[in-house]
Amino acid sequence: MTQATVGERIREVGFLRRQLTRPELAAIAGAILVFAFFAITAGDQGFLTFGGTISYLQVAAQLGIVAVPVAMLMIAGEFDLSVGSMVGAAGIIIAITVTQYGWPLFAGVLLACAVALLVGFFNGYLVIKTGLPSFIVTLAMLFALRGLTIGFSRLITGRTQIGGLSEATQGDVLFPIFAGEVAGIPVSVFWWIGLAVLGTWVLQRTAFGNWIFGSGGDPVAARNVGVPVNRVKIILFMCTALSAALLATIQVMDAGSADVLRGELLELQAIAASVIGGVLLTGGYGSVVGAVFGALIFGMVQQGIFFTGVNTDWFLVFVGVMLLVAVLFNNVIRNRASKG
Amino acid sequence: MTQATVGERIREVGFLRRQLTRPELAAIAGAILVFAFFAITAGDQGFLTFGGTISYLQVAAQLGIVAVPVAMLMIAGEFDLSVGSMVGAAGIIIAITVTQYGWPLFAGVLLACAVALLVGFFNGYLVIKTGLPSFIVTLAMLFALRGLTIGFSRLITGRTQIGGLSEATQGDVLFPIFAGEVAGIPVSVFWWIGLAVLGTWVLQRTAFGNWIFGSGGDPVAARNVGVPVNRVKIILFMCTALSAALLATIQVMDAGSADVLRGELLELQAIAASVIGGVLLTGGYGSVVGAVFGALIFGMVQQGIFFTGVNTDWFLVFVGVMLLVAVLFNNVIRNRASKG
Amino acid sequence: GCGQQGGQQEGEGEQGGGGGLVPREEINIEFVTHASPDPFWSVVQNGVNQAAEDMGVNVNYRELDSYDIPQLQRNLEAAIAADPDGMVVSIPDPDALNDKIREATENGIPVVVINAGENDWRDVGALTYVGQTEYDAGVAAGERMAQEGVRSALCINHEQGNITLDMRCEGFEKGLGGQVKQIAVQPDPTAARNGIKTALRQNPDVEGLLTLNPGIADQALRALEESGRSEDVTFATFDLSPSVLRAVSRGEMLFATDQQQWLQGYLPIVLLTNYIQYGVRPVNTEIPTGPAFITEENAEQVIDLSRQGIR
Amino acid sequence: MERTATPVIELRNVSKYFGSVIALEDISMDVRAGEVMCLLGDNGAGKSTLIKIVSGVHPPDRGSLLVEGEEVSFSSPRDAMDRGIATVYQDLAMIPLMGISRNFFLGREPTKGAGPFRRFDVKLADRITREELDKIGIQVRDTAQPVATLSGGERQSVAIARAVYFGAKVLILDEPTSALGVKQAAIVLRYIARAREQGIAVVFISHNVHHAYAIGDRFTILNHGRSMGTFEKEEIGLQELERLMAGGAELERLEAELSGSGE
Amino acid sequence: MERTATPVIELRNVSKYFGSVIALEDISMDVRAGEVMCLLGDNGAGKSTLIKIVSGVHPPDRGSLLVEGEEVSFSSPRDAMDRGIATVYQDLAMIPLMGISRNFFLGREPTKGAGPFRRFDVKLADRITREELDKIGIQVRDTAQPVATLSGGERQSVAIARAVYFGAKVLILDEPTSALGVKQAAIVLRYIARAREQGIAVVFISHNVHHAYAIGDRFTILNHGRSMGTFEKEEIGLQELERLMAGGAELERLEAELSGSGE
Ligand SMILES: Nc1ncnc2c1ncn2[C@@H]1O[C@H](COP(=O)(O)OP(=O)(O)OP(=O)(O)O)[C@@H](O)[C@H]1O
Ligand SMILES: Nc1ncnc2c1ncn2[C@@H]1O[C@H](COP(=O)(O)OP(=O)(O)OP(=O)(O)O)[C@@H](O)[C@H]1O
Ligand SMILES: [Mg+2]
Ligand SMILES: [Mg+2]
Repeated sequence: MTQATVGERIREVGFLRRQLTRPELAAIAGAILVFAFFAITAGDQGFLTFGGTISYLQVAAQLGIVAVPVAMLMIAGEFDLSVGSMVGAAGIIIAITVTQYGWPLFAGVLLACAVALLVGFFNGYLVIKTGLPSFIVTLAMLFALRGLTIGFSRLITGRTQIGGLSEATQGDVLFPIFAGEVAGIPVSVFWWIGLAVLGTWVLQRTAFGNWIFGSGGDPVAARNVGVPVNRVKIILFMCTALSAALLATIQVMDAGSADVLRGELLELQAIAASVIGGVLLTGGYGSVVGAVFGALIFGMVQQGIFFTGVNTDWFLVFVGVMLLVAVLFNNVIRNRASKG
Repeated sequence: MTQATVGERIREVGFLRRQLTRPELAAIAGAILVFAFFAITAGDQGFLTFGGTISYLQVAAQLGIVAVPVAMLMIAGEFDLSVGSMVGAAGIIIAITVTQYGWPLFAGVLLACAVALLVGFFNGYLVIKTGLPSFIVTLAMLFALRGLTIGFSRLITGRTQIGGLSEATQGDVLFPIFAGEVAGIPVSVFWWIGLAVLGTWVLQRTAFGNWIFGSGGDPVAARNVGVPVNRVKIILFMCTALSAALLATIQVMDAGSADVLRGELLELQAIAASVIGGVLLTGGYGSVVGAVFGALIFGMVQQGIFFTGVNTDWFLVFVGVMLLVAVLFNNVIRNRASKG
Repeated sequence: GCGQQGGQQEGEGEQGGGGGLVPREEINIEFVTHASPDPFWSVVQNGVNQAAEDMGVNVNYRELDSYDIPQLQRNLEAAIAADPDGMVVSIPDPDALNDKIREATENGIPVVVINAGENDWRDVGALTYVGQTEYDAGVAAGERMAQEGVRSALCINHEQGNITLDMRCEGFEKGLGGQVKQIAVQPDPTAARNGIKTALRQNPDVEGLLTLNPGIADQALRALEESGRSEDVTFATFDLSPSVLRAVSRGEMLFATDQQQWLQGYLPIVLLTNYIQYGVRPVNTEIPTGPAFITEENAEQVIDLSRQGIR
Repeated sequence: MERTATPVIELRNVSKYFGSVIALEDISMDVRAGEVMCLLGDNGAGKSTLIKIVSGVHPPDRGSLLVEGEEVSFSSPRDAMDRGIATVYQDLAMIPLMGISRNFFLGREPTKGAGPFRRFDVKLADRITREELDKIGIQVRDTAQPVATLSGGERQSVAIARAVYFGAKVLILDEPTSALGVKQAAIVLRYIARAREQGIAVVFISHNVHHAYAIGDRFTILNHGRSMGTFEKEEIGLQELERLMAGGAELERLEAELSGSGE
Repeated sequence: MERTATPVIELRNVSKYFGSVIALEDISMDVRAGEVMCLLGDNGAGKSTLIKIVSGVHPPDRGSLLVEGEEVSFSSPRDAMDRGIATVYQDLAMIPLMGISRNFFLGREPTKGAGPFRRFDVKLADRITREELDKIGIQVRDTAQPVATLSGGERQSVAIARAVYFGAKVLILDEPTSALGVKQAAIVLRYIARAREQGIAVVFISHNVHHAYAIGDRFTILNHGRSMGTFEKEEIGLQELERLMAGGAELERLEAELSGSGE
């Protein structure tokens, strides 16, 4: 009545089919579809070249760096709409401290990170203490942070775009870490992969990861069995803000300039990448790998159109349709796999 | 053991306190706070005048017209991110048919409505059939619709902004219905109030309203007791799209022009207004009245800064902080009321 | 120093173009700027399309959804990776973009800079520069308004943070030589109109009003009317549209600046085509397309062109 | 007590799989009007899955479902309800954040007025809800109270009262008494008896042998997704039934250990 | 069977209100080590609310809670768990979309490795989960199966196994046997008996008088949020207990109606 009985009730299901029911693998299928599409339609126009690959990888990487913690926060049941504004704010902080006050680069970066951690903590604290939906708290933060960035930037420099950082950054020891290249591949790609691996490890292999799933799946139940739900959420809010500061650092070093609009709509893209990758909007389910491939799909679609030579007027139609097709394809794969 | 026993277990709770636990009344409290703030800081600068009142009411009305069905859709557990793009698309449809093809205005409006209903149906059908999250389906629609608008507008007119409708519209019989004034109050305000009353009636007093709550609260359970969840959702998607077409009509007539970028970010504002008004992002709970006051808060905050004379560089800070304060105040009221 | 650079360019040009053997239908030009789908850039794009047709070359016109420099960097990279025969670019942020553009010129891709980048086009090794900087256009607008005796004005910014709009306001202030207050409004027409109305009430002393987009100009016109300030406020706008031109011709507006941005789209394609085919180009000079003003006198004539998206 | 020849509900060789799990394999069963069919079986035996097939939640993967002799394939629970099948699901099918009376009438709202003014008759709904719950021994303070704030037993009572109120031809109850107090459980059993008298076919799932034996006319026993046969009440004794349900002698040993344990 | 003087848990004049609802009014109760305290009462009597106060979910609105003679105020369930109080909630406190073993260990994950490499020992968790569920008579096919896809009884078994595994000093069980089959229910009762032998204090809620009488040492009866007193097993007979639970004579009438009904 033990093992035999269990065996009795299990049907044979193929290995491949079993693998494909995992959420991230469906997102991978979508990414492959998009890649195949561009390889066929635009393969001879540079999409497959090294430069072409880098161009979409870099877009995907910059989105992915933020999408990884955003996905984890969403799995924990909360949104952070303020990441985009945080990118703008952190960039301006670095640019102003370095160009206007002559701080060394590392000090500017540290200050940006500190501010980010504070903002993240504040977001989380407010959500926890007031019980308000994080959507609205971080939406208010989105406005406030962007507004502070514009206000201070104009107050101090009289402008909304600050250049002239190239001299300060390019010789700096930090430069190769944030904006350098390894074998022609921008380091942001490595940051992306690194964060993805770290995020996956935390989510799948640590107690904290288990708490993340619990906090999002049913916060009351999780609290009842002793998960420090509040702590989990606040830490994740701090992570998303910190990832925004990281992205800002990369962008500032890469561009040698900052402007107050950097990161606009990034929050939506990060959420979209996560959802494409199978993260549930209601929390409690999803994977970092899924979000990573969601970002990759986004990057390929956005840059891929370049190589197809389609009229730019129809660019957004293309993005919309490709997005839908990729996600539908995920879905077909997933359903096929989980069905009889 | 009947009524007596029930009475035994009930404590006295004041009337006011009981009323305040209702979600919409907390949103009203937030609106009153915001109003009071401006009345005090900018009351002598025209905020309290008739013209000042109209200036924010009109902005609130235009947001509110979309926020009402969006709130209902959210209560039914779905998002519609494509309303903003729909506003742009409907506006361009009206403008092109009228200025380029010389259609009568009513025909252009009808076509815009028909397209909106189709888009709404398509959104709903896709969400239902594929089981994909509406967030991602309507995000794809957001891109695709905006892209089609840009593409067709440029293809047909070579421009992205189409003006010169004033002549065509101002004499039309439709003009007073969509862009006229009654006793100095723009009709959009009446549309807003009318839709709010209709929405509240449907939600609170009809079987369909009960189905909306059920579909959002637990679609599986609702389906199990016989609610036609799919039909409810598709109808609501069609309503949100139709409200976008209505708003577009009002804007085109009022502004005398259409622009492919009209309605950008409207979807976020509509969702935010609903959440401010107490609608749950996860569905199943909320009220139309709440969303209406959410829109009012948004309108007052957005237009109020002009009366205070604060440097508009700080515009967004102001929006963020006021939003947060209003929502926090809601929350304090709600908690006070429901506690001990 | 300039002459020397020009010389280098010629050397490279010989390898890249020259010969006159490249058939026009095989020429691919990437047009990568900070354009967005707004009325100004629409005209540029129409110029591009016309030139592509006239020249018989292929042009990929690329724009941004919103002002997003990192995205523009990526677009440049993608364009370079597509290995085009020529590129048209703008340089709204030299720190971020110069390196990438230089990479293109160093790879032998001929480049023309338009709209923004007046001070950088030589530095990145471009063939020439076509256009007028937003700042200079603003200065011209300010000077024009100062002639009317305007001492203080409002500058209505409908997209806060977009540097090109900032430049217009900044230049305007410089040119006016008086007080200019920037007012940020939402791009939504009703919100913009009501915001402008309130701002006019808050600033009863202003004598001038400048908008940066014809759509907002329509609303500002109504705001002026509805608050009864049409008479005492001098009003002008950037860029054209039929309804703006009509207002100008009726004298409701002082002027509309016309950067003749059609040329910013048209000329670079012509220049590049000729350079690619025959190796010929203007030497060491830039081609200004502005400032030009449309006033009561000439407004009627351009309404039709504006409707077609040429002015 | 009338018994007709054609069963109201009949299942023929029904199988149901969830991915690799065999939930049901080759089950045949029928229920006639005016009889109580008890579905018995261990945890995870497949009882809930079986009744979800009958009430239109899951389509069977194999086999056929007949209602009044006619083969049907329900595409939604609505179809089953339209054929007079009312169900109390084990997980209750209620909307936590909705009020009691709104939940009670969800999907079958009483209306008043006509044409575009047809509206949900909230007063009537409130009154009926209060009455029906009163009958089952639950006093509600406020029919607008969210179901989430009810106690486990109160929630179950609402679900049962609803099914009984709407049950036309077939009443399906999945462990209806599990969270109920002694008094409420007795009332529910009496409900079932009354339904049978009215010629309604009842499918009743319980782990309580006493409840089942008291009210059941026939017993179908499931074990690991397979049927162990259907027994008439006359064929089988309480002891025998208990042994079949628990699946063996192990139980007796256990019971002996717990001195004086009833049941 | 040891009994100490100071109760492990003591409630003094505890009241709890939800808005206008009086859930509990002036309740006093204590539980000692090595005894099973049964909480009995009608649906909605306030049993679940009472144990939620003990396990730190709700703070009491009035009155005090003592653990081992020391007054405490739990700010979260974590505090209660840290004092060795393990609870099976009536609504189970499980995350539907999470796998079985992740749910089992949620909040108390076993780890391996040290420092930054400390990680959730998934293998160990899987093995223990499988073993513990095996003991309670549930075979799981895949410990990563989402809890939402388990049958009602399987889910309850997971919750019980978890509490028993982690229960250090006090074990609180809110209707643990309601969804269980005969065999599994018997196993759970045996668990409780074993816990008592080990000197653990047990609070046990049930509507099944037989289960309660079989295992309980003392009985506290709640009625409409008020205590009707605590009785030692010796003081009270099964019949008497049943009458107290059901709250009157109505029940007897009902039972008579249902001929031959057990329980
Ligand atoms: N959606 C699903 N996906 C995978 N397995 C499922 C699903 N639903 C049910 N099962 C499995 O099918 C089996 C039968 O479940 P079912 O709910 O029918 O049992 P039951 O007889 O009602 O048990 P109980 O008496 O405990 O309620 C269980 O082992 C369960 O784990
Ligand atoms: N959050 C809440 N808000 C309002 N009322 C509540 C809340 N929680 C419980 N109640 C009410 O308090 C009373 C006691 O509920 P409780 O869950 O403690 O009952 P119980 O004794 O466990 O009943 P059962 O045996 O049915 O599980 C019930 O009438 C219930 O409706
Ligand atoms: Mg079951
Ligand atoms: Mg209970």
